Amino acid sequence: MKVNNPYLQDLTQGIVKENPTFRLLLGMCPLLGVTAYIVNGLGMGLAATAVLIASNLVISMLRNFIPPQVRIPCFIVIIATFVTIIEMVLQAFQPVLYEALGVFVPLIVVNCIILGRAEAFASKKPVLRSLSDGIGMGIGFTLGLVILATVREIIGQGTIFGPDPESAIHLFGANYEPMALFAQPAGAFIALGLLLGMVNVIFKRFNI
Amino acid sequence: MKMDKKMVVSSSPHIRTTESVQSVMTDVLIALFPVALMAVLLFGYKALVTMAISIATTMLVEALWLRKRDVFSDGSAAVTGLLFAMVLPPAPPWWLVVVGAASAIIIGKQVFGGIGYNIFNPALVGRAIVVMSWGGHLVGRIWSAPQPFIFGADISAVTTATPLAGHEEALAVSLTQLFIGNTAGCLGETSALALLIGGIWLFYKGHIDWRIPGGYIGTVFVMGILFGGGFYDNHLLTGLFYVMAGGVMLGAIFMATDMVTSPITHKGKLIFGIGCGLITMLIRIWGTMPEGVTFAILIMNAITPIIDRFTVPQQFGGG
Amino acid sequence: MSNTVFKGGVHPDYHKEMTDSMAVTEMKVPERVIIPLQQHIGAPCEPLEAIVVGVPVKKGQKIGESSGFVSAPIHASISGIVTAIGPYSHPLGRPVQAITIESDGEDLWDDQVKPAGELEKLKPEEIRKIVREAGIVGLGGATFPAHVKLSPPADKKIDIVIINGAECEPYLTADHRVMLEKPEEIVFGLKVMIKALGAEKGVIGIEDNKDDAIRVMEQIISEEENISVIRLHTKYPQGAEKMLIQVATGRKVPAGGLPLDIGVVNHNVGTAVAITNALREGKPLIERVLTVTGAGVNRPANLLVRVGTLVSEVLESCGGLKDTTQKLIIGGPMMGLAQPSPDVPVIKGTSGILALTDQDVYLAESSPCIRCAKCVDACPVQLLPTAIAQAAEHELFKQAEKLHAADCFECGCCSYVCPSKILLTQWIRIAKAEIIKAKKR
Amino acid sequence: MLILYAIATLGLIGLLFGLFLAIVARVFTVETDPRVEAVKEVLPNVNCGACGYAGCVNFAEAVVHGETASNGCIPGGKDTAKAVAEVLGQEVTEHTPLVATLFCIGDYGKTADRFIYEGIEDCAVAGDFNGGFKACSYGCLGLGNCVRACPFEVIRIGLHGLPVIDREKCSGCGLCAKACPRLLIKILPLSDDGHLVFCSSQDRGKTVSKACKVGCIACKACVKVCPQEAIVMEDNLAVIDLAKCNDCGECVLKCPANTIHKRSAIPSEGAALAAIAEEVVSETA
Amino acid sequence: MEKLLSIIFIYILVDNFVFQRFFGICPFLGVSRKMETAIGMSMAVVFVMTLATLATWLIYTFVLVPFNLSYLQIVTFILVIASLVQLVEIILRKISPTLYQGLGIFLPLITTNCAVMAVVLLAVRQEFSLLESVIFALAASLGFSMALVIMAGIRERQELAKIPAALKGSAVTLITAGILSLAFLGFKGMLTL
Repeated sequence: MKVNNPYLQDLTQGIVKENPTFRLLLGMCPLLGVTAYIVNGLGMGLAATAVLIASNLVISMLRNFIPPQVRIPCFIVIIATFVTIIEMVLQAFQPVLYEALGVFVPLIVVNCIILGRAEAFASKKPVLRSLSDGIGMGIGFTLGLVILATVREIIGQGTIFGPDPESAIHLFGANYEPMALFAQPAGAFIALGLLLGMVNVIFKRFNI
Repeated sequence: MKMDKKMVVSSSPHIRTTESVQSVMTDVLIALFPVALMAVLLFGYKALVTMAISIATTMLVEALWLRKRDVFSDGSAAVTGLLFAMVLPPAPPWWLVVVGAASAIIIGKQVFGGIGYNIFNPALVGRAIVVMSWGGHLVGRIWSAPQPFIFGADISAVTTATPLAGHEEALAVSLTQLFIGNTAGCLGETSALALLIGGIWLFYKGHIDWRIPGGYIGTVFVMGILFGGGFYDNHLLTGLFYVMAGGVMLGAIFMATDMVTSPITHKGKLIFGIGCGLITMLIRIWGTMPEGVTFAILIMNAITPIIDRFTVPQQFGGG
Repeated sequence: MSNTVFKGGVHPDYHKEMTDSMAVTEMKVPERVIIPLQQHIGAPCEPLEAIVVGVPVKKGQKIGESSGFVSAPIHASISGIVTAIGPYSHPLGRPVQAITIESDGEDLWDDQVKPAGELEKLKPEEIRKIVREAGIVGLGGATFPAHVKLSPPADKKIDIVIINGAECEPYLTADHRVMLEKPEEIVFGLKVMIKALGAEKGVIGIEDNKDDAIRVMEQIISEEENISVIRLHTKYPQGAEKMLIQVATGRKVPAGGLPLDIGVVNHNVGTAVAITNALREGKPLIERVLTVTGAGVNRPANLLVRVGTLVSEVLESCGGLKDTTQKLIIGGPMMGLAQPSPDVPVIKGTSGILALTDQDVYLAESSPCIRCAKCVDACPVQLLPTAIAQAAEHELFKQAEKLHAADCFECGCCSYVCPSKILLTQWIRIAKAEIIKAKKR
Repeated sequence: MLILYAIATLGLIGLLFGLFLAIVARVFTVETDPRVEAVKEVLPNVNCGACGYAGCVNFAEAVVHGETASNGCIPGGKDTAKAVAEVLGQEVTEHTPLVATLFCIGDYGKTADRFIYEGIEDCAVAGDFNGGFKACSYGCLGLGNCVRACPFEVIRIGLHGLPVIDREKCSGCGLCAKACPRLLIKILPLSDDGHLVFCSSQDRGKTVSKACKVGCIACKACVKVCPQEAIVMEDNLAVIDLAKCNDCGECVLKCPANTIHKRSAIPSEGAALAAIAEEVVSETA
Repeated sequence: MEKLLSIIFIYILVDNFVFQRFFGICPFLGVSRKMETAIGMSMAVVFVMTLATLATWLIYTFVLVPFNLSYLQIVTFILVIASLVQLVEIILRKISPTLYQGLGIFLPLITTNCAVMAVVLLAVRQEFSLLESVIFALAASLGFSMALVIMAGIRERQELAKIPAALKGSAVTLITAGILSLAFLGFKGMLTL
């Protein structure tokens, strides 16, 4: 199947073919750090997506004004500004999530995906394409976070939509003894490693 | 002279030992036999069930992963299975044994390319995974006490806590008990006697080198004397206690000496043994965990490539 | 007197009982010999000008020579007529120029062959010349020209001469029989070497599984002041130059160096006998003792064989090969060379002909290294064979060089002990070849 | 007031760093050509080295600096050449597709082995060992150095012990030809489906006929019969000049050893390939 | 003094930045392939992390806090780090070309190394004093280096292994890191601040 629409292409590229999590292996730190629960993973993904879209837009708009020699510091300042905004928003409206994500919220600023897209895409392409690239990459990253978080939460906690007791759904009843390993850092590494292997097998199978 | 038959031509040497990977693994299994026997004598038939589940799982998982019919194949899976059972309590839930044994083979071994390529001791990877997942089943005071049906007279003297859990527990166990093994602990770790017999067999067959167990046990002994808290009047006995209680003997003789995951150089083996001893005692004395053998050996496994890299021996007449 | 042992080494099944009680018998003179022009380390020989197809030659007549210093002349081993000069298959693998002589049935000595005179009256240079002219090379298998080892550079003082009677290779008993049957010649040869080198003492090293040979030698030297016999621990590769020297003298040959760097020269017992024959009777090296053995041989034996005899004929004189023979080896089982066919001539360095049957021949897939480090324990040079082999397999020859691959002398201990049946020695050989290639560039 | 502070502080810090970095950037910039990156993007990026450069980046640099032609990337073929030329604004130069051809058909049934080789499976190593286990000292040993050298995985050892090259997918990069210690693989234009002498033995006819059933015995029958005079003898080997060959097939009929074939008719090539390749796949899977 | 020693011990072994906190995973995966590069990167990280913490602590304490501008920390810190890396690069090139050869190629990678950003943020958030902050940065970077070097050793060995194709590269590296993380859990809770 060949997609001729460049916007659609940019969009799907980030989700499947150049998925930042499973293909480009970018943004690993928050991916491992916040995926003990699906809710946290989703929150992180959306926050990063917001920054990604905003920074892609602004950088694409300013691409002809930024002198190439100092482009990286400029990108960083732009990204940092949006990250600060997101941090303030989260702190104000989602204090629980903000606490759960901890230092990984400010660390969005050094997320390689965002700077990478700014450098490789937004600084070269027109605004609308940068927008669809940002959305695609953002969805791809969020997808990665959610998939890993789902695996980890189901096996490691036996729930989905925890840790808030009100929203948490216990999948296997009260007698289930969760494999706590997956709630821990070590489990995050192992789960992601195995997941990557599986994705590689699937991608190879379907020749992507 | 006319020759019709085609000769085999190869590079020298033209003769080989009869030893093979399979025979080495069989020797390890033989060495583990006294340990397993002691476990059954001490903990009853449940120990046998645990071992059987573990071995069956490892062999089956390996055969499935490699798509092989020959379940025993080179025997390394059976060794991993038995060793994994040795580091479990006498009667853990069956699903815990299955998950742990399967993890040992998959995450501990096959992911790295199978036999010869694993970085970490598979049995200990399995143990670390179950300890971190279901710690409640593995540490603490809920272990079933040994039910020795040959050492019947000693039942009353046995506590249900592992001797390393604290000073009071330690003092409740005599060194003779630790030597014979009628105390609480993992299946394979309680009987120093059985472990020694297995170790001597492996040493006699040339499969282990004195440096790793020697370095390990020696370091634990010395550290025990120096920092062990001296709960015996004789400090040498305190050192001995640290050697015989818990998993040091099992670790030093069967786990740390795992060929694939330990250094190949002589100097490296000694460093490896001493490193294991240091980390074990660091965790035992200053850590929050009662036992550190698993972690110590895993950490040293990780450093093995570095050790090998920096301990290349001086060649004959070199330097 | 038992000495310290060297580090490493292995204890294979020795199988020496097959031939060690059999006295050396002389094989009948062959109808035809094919004498390769290279039977030694160093420059190959050229046929002499007079040697062309059709000319008659006598036994002991020089037929090939090279102007190079590290070389040894070649002599006719039977009397007869030269019938061909051209390439012929050679035990070392590649065809080599060879002179074919058809026997005239008379087996007459060349008139050049005559005694050299009293040892007391000969000067070291004269001894060296005699040894060179007799075409004597190391008979232990390395075939290094003997006169070169008797000509140390002026700045190197040699004080000890070692006679190597270890014969650590399994199966082989040729040296053992020579020691039993020609002890006096060995000691005389040793004295010649001591004189040629101006050395102080001689040592004869024999492995302790050859007790009778030790007793015979000890008796012979009981009158000699500066010659002693050393009882060596039986372990392969005890007969390797560096190991033997370390055990016999306590000195270590430096890596990449030669024994003469530490004042030692080392010769095989067969070489000593050849030197004695050259001095006393003027005989050049045209025959040698070799062991024909192995489960594939119908009548194992120790034979005195003319250089240039075809291996197939030697085997025939031993009753031929059994049908179960799978592998034919020139030399011992640890360092010998497997032959595709018995259609190769015996050369000066041929210490044995070994026929292994399908029961001894190991045909198995190698499995991944389990890092048991048995090769590390077995390596007499203290290398890490498995690490070098792995580097070679992945073409990391720089790394192999850092692991001192070049110091390996290919004794085969590592391959012997490997439970995974990895071809360690062959990989290391590849690494060595690549390292030398890289150096030349 | 607070906002003022914020703007002032950040502005000041930004200004300071900005100024500083601007100066630094001007002093220390290394000029890079964006076209190099663009060229690299359209290359296959397998870093096979068939172009003669260490990797795709190096090739891209060379193309941009005009050191090599835009069609230098052999594996990329026509499409890549076109894309590279587009990036550089050059005209597309025509590129003939190349394919690797093995000049030996002496497989298991046709060439005897002198002995059973037991050792490292590498053609160079085995070939050095007593002159190689094959009766013919020029023939293919089939231990797969070419297979391992191929970055595109289009060579496999067939069931009869000789490598099978997938003509459709072969890019003609030539790495297999370099890897073959006996120099049995030649890179030829794909389009010429002429006749070739599938033998590389330079031994005399007597030796060849002893060693191999399908070796060129240098009988010159083909030289005599060829109406185009396209066949000459070189080093005991018949060589067909593809430029002169008109595919009449006379030589195939005359050749007593069955050494000459139409390229598409022999197992390691052409039509039969698909079947064999499948066989191999099912065998190894 | 005791606190300083605790910080060192904790952030190297107990609360290792890579194994337990997930900071700097990208460079950890990226430059752990070869021992030489791992050591080069380690040295660069130790150098930059310590220096960056020193600089940001000073700016934070003496500029941002007095003016009530702590919400500007992200922007300021990232700017400081980026500039610092550039500065180090230039100075190094001038002063010690040999060291630059060794470290130079790793310096740009550090700007986006979240371990650096994390260390400066955490130093401020945990309200460390200047000395404590610097020691903290040193310990954290040494912990990062240790992880990197151990991993490089393992990966050099894995280069020679027959790892299943799908797991080659990052997947097996992550699993290895997971087991390492497990192993270092042995030190858990050994010291607290």
